[in-house]
Amino acid sequence: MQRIINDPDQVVEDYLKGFVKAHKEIVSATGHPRVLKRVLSPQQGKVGVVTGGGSGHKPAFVGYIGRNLVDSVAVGEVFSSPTAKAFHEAIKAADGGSGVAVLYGNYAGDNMNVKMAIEDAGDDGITVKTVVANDDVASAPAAQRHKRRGVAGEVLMWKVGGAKAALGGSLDEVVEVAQRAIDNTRSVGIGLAPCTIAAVGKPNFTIADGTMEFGIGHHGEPGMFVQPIVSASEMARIALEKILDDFGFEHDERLVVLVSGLGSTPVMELYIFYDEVESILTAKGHKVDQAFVGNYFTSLDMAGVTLTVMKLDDELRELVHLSAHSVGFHQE
Amino acid sequence: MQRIINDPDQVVEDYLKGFVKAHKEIVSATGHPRVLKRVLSPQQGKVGVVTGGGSGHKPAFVGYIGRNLVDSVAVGEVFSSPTAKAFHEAIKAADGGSGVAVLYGNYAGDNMNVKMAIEDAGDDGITVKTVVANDDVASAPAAQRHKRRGVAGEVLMWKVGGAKAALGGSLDEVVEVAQRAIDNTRSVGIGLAPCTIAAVGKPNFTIADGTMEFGIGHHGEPGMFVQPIVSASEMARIALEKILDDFGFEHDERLVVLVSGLGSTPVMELYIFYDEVESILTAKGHKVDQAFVGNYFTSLDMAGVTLTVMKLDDELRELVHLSAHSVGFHQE
Amino acid sequence: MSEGFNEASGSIIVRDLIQVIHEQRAYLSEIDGAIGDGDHGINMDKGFTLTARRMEGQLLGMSESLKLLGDILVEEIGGSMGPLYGTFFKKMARVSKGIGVVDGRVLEQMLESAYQGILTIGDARVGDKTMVDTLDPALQALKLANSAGRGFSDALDAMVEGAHAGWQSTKDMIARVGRASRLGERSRGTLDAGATSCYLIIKTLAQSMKELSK
Amino acid sequence: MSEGFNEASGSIIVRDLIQVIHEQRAYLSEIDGAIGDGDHGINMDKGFTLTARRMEGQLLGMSESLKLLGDILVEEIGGSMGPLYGTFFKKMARVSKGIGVVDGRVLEQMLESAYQGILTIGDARVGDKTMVDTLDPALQALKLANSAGRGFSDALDAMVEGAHAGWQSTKDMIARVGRASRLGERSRGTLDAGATSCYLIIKTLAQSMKELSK
Ligand SMILES: Nc1ncnc2c1ncn2[C@@H]1O[C@H](COP(=O)(O)OP(=O)(O)O)[C@@H](O)[C@H]1O
Ligand SMILES: Nc1ncnc2c1ncn2[C@@H]1O[C@H](COP(=O)(O)OP(=O)(O)O)[C@@H](O)[C@H]1O
Ligand SMILES: [Mg+2]
Ligand SMILES: [Mg+2]
Ligand SMILES: [Mg+2]
Ligand SMILES: [Mg+2]
Repeated sequence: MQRIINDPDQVVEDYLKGFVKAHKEIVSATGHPRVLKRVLSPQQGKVGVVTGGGSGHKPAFVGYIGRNLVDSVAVGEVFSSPTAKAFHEAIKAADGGSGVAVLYGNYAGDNMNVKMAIEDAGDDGITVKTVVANDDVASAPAAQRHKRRGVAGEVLMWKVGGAKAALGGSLDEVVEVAQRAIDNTRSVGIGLAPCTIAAVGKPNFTIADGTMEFGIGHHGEPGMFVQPIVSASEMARIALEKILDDFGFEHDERLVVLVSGLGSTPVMELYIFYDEVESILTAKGHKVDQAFVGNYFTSLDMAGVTLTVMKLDDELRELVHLSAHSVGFHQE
Repeated sequence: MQRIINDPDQVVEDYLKGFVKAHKEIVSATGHPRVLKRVLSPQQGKVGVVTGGGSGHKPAFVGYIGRNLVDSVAVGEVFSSPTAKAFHEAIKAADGGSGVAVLYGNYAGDNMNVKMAIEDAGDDGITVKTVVANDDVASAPAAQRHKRRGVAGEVLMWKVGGAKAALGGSLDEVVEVAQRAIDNTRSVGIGLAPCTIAAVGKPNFTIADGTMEFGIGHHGEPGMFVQPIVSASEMARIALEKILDDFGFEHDERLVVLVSGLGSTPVMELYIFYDEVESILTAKGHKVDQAFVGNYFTSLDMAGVTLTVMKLDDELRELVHLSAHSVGFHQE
Repeated sequence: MSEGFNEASGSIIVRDLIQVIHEQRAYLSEIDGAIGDGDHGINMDKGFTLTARRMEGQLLGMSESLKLLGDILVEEIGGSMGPLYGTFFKKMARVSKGIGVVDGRVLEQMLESAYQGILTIGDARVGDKTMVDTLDPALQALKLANSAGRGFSDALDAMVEGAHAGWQSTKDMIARVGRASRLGERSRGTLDAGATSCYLIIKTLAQSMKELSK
Repeated sequence: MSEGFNEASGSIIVRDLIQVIHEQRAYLSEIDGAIGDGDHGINMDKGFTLTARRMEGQLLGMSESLKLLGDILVEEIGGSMGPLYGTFFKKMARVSKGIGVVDGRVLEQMLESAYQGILTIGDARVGDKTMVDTLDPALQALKLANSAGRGFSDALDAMVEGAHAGWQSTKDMIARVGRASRLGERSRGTLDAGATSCYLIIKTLAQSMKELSK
C-alpha cells in the first residue's frame, strides 16, 4: 500500500486538521471534531443546508461547504456513515432559525444516523427535512427507486438546494427543489480498478485486469455485470443507454452532464469520455446546458468514472447556473 | 492497462475535443488544433500570457486558461513538448499588441520549441519574453539552478504573471514579477507508484512496493534516492528540509504552500501531508499566508505528491491573492 | 442460585462486555476480513473501550451502564454498528431502568425491545446473514424457557444455546445486507462478523448475569 | 558513376527516407522500448508519413523536399525529435538550395550544417548515447574521404561506415540525455533509438544518392 498517512486509524482526524488549516477562508471547525461548517454559517433567516457521509470521496463532502452551497457537513470514517451525533451537530451548526435541509445519500448507515439525529434536533426545536439521493440507476430497478444508492448526483442536489436556500427559499421550497433535482438525475458508474482503505491495507475487492465493472457503487458495491474493457466511446454509449432508458425522455431536453472520476483515472480520460457522451446526446437532439468534468465525487484511489445526467426545467437551470464557490466546486 | 480511451495514439486530440465542449464559457479552440485560448483573449493592450507543455498533467496546462490567469496554451503529446508551431500560434492567440510572456517549464523539448517559436513570432512583429520555471530542487544542485526542471511551482508563476498582466503590467513588469515568483519558489516531489502512458501501455518505470522515490520528476525522471516508505509526517519533514535548505531563510517568512497530488493519491492524503507541512513551518516561525491543496499538476496516474513553497513579498502576495477563475484554479 | 439480581449492582455486565469485545477485537476483524472489510473488531472495540474510560470512577447500575454504552456507540461510532448496537443497548437500558430485580422475564423484555429496535432501524431479517440471525433464536429460546417456567439460570443457558445455533447458521447463508452482500454466492461458507459479536455479547451477558444471581 | 547528381531531381531521397522510417517503425519503437518509452518509431513515422502525403502530386527538388520534411517535423511532431530532426533536415535543405549538382563536398556542407544545428539546439555531445554518436563519426568519415580526394561513391561508403560504427558504439554507452538517462548504468548494453534512426537515415541517404549519381 503506497500511501501518505500517519496512523491508518487516524486518517480522518488527520486530514480534517489539514483541511481546516488549508481553507480557513471558507470552512471552520465546530465544537464537534467531525463537523465542519462554512465560516459564514449559520446565516440568520437562511435555511441551513447540511450533508454528510463517509470519508474517502474527496472533494465530497467537505469540499462542498461554501458560498451558495452547503453550510455544514457531518464527517464519517472512511466509507462509513457519520454518527447520529455528528449529523445532529451539523444540523445545529447550519440552523439559522428557518429550518435545515439534510441532503444526503441513500445508504443504510446514513439513513439510520440521520433519522436519529433528526429526533434529537427536534428536541432542540429545529425543523429538519431531508432529501435522500438515489440517483444510481444500477443499484436497483426503476420500480425500486427507493432502494437506489446516491452517488455523484448528490453534487447537483447540493448545488440546487444550496442555491435555493441562498436565494431565500423556505425550507419547503429548498427541499422541494432539491428533491426535484435528484428526481431528475440519473447516474451510473464504471469501475476499472479497486480501491484500498488505508486502515484495512488491501484492496476492498477485485476487478480483473482487462475487465470493467458496469454499475459499480461508490464503495465498490457490486455492479450489474463485469465484461471485457471497451473503448471510451463504447463505455459512454452503454452508460448513457442505461441512463436514458431509465429517464425515458419523450422530448428533446436541456441537460446537465457531470462526469466524475473515481480517483485514479487521469482527468484527461474523463474528457475523452465526456466528448463521446456529448456527441451522443447532441445526436439525439438533446442539449448539454452545463457540463462538469473532473473529480467531483471519488472513491479513494478507485479507477473509473461516474456519468450523471440531470434533466433541467427553468428553475433548476437557474439554480444550477447560480455562482458558487467552495473547495471542490466553483461557478462564476 | 485499465483506461478510458479510444485510440491510444489519439488521446490528446480526443480529450481536447471534450475539454473545449465542456468549458465553452472559459476556453475556445483556435485555428491550430493544439492551441487553446481564453474565450476573451486576446485583450487589446493587455500583455498576453502563454504557457504550454506535454499532456498528462491535468489540470495543467489548459486548466489554467482563465480570468487573471493564462491567455493561451500550446498542447503537446503526452509527456512530450508541443511543437514550435503550436507555441508560435499560442503566442499569436495571446497577443493584444503589448507583447507576450511565455511562462513555461525547463525541459529540453520545450526550450527548443519555444526558442524556435519566438523566432517565428519575431517575424510577425510580436515581442516575446520568457520565464523558465526551474523550481524542482531535486533535479540539480543549487549551483546549477538553470538545469532544474519546472514542476508544480509553475502554477504559482502563472498565477502571479497572469495577475500582473491582468492588472495592466507591461511586458517587462510581467516577466520580472513572474521571474521573481519562480525565483522565490522551490518544489520537490515524492513518487509512490509509476504512471502508464496509454500509447505505450505499460508503466514507464517502477517504484518497488514499500518504497518511495524522493525527488522524482513529473514524468518519472529519477529522484535523488529511493528508500522505504515513511509516514506522512516524515515525508513532510524531509521534503520541507530539502526545500528550506535550498532557500536558506534568514527571517520568518510569509509563504505560499502548494501541495499537489501526482494523480492517483487520494486527495485526503494530501491534507494529511499538508497538515504536517504547516505544523513544521509554523513551529519554525513562518506563516502560511495561502495554501493550495489538491491535484494542481499531475502526472497521469502516478501516485505521490509535490510540495511547493513560495516566499512572498508584498507584491507577490497581492498578486497571489487576486481573484482568478479557470477550470483548474479558483480564487475568490 | 436466586431468581435474578439487583439491577443497581449490575454494571459488571457492561464491564464484562467491554472486556470480551476488547479481547476478541482481532478475531472479529479477522472474520469480517473474510467477506467484509475487516474492521468489525476495530469498530466495536473503539466504542466499547471509550465506554470503559467513561465508566471509570462512576457508580452506575446496569441500566445506566447499558445506556452509557448505547449512547457512546450512537454518538461516537457511526456507520451501521453505531446505531444498531447503540439502539440495542439503549433499548435494554430503557426497559430495565429502575426495575429492581432483573430476572428471566425482565431480560426477555429487554431483549425483545432491543431486537425490535434493531429490526426497525436496520431492516434486516432472519436469513440475511447478520447479527439478527444470532439474536432471533436467542430471544426465541429465552421466551420458550420462560414460558415453560424454567429458572433464570436455565433460561440463560437456553438463550446462549439459541444464540450459538443462530450464529453458526450464518455460515451457510448468502449475505443479503451490508458489505458482504457484494460477494453473493461467495459469501457462503464463512460466519458473519456481526452475528459473531452478537453471540459473544449474549454469551457474556448470560455469564455475568449468572454470576450476579449467585 | 558520375561525381554527383542534379539537386532538382533528388526528391527521391526524401521518398526513400520516408519509406525506410515507415518500414522500420516497429523496430525503432522496440529499441526505444528497451531503455526509453517505446515511441521513437511512432514519433518519427508520424512526421515522415505526413510528409509523404504532402509531397503527393508535387514536383519538388531535393532541397525543397528536405525543407518540407524539416518543416513538418518542426510543425507537427514536437517533443525533442521535432526540433532536432526538423532542424537537421531544414539545415540540409538550406545549404543545398539551388546548388545545381550535389557531390561529396556539398553533402559534407549539408551534413556539417545539420550537425551544428543539432548541437546548437540539443546540446548533446559525443558519448551521451544519442543520434549525435551516429552523426559525428559519419561526418568525420565523409570529411576525410573528401579531403583525401576519394570519389563520391567512396565517400558515401565511408560515411555509412562511420555512421555504422558510431551507431554500434552507443551500445556500450550510459545515456546522459533524454529519457534513458533515468536508468544510469542500466542503460548500458542496448543501442540508442535516435542513433539507430540516424544510422538508417544516413545509410538510406547514401543509397539514394548513389542511385541518383549512376
Ligand atoms: N441492516 C443491518 N441489520 C443488522 N445487522 C447488520 C446490518 N447491516 C450490517 N449488519 C451487520 O454488520 C456487520 C459488519 O459490521 P462492521 O464490519 O462493523 O461494519 P462495516 O460493514 O461498515 O464495515 C455484518 O457482519 C452484519 O452482521
Ligand atoms: N538533446 C538531444 N540531442 C540529440 N539527441 C537527443 C537528445 N535528446 C534525446 N535525443 C535522442 O532522442 C531519442 C529518443 O527519441 P524519441 O523516443 O522519439 O523521443 P522521447 O524520448 O521524447 O520519447 C534518443 O534515443 C536520443 O537519441
Ligand atoms: Mg467498515
Ligand atoms: Mg466491516
Ligand atoms: Mg516519448
Ligand atoms: Mg521515446
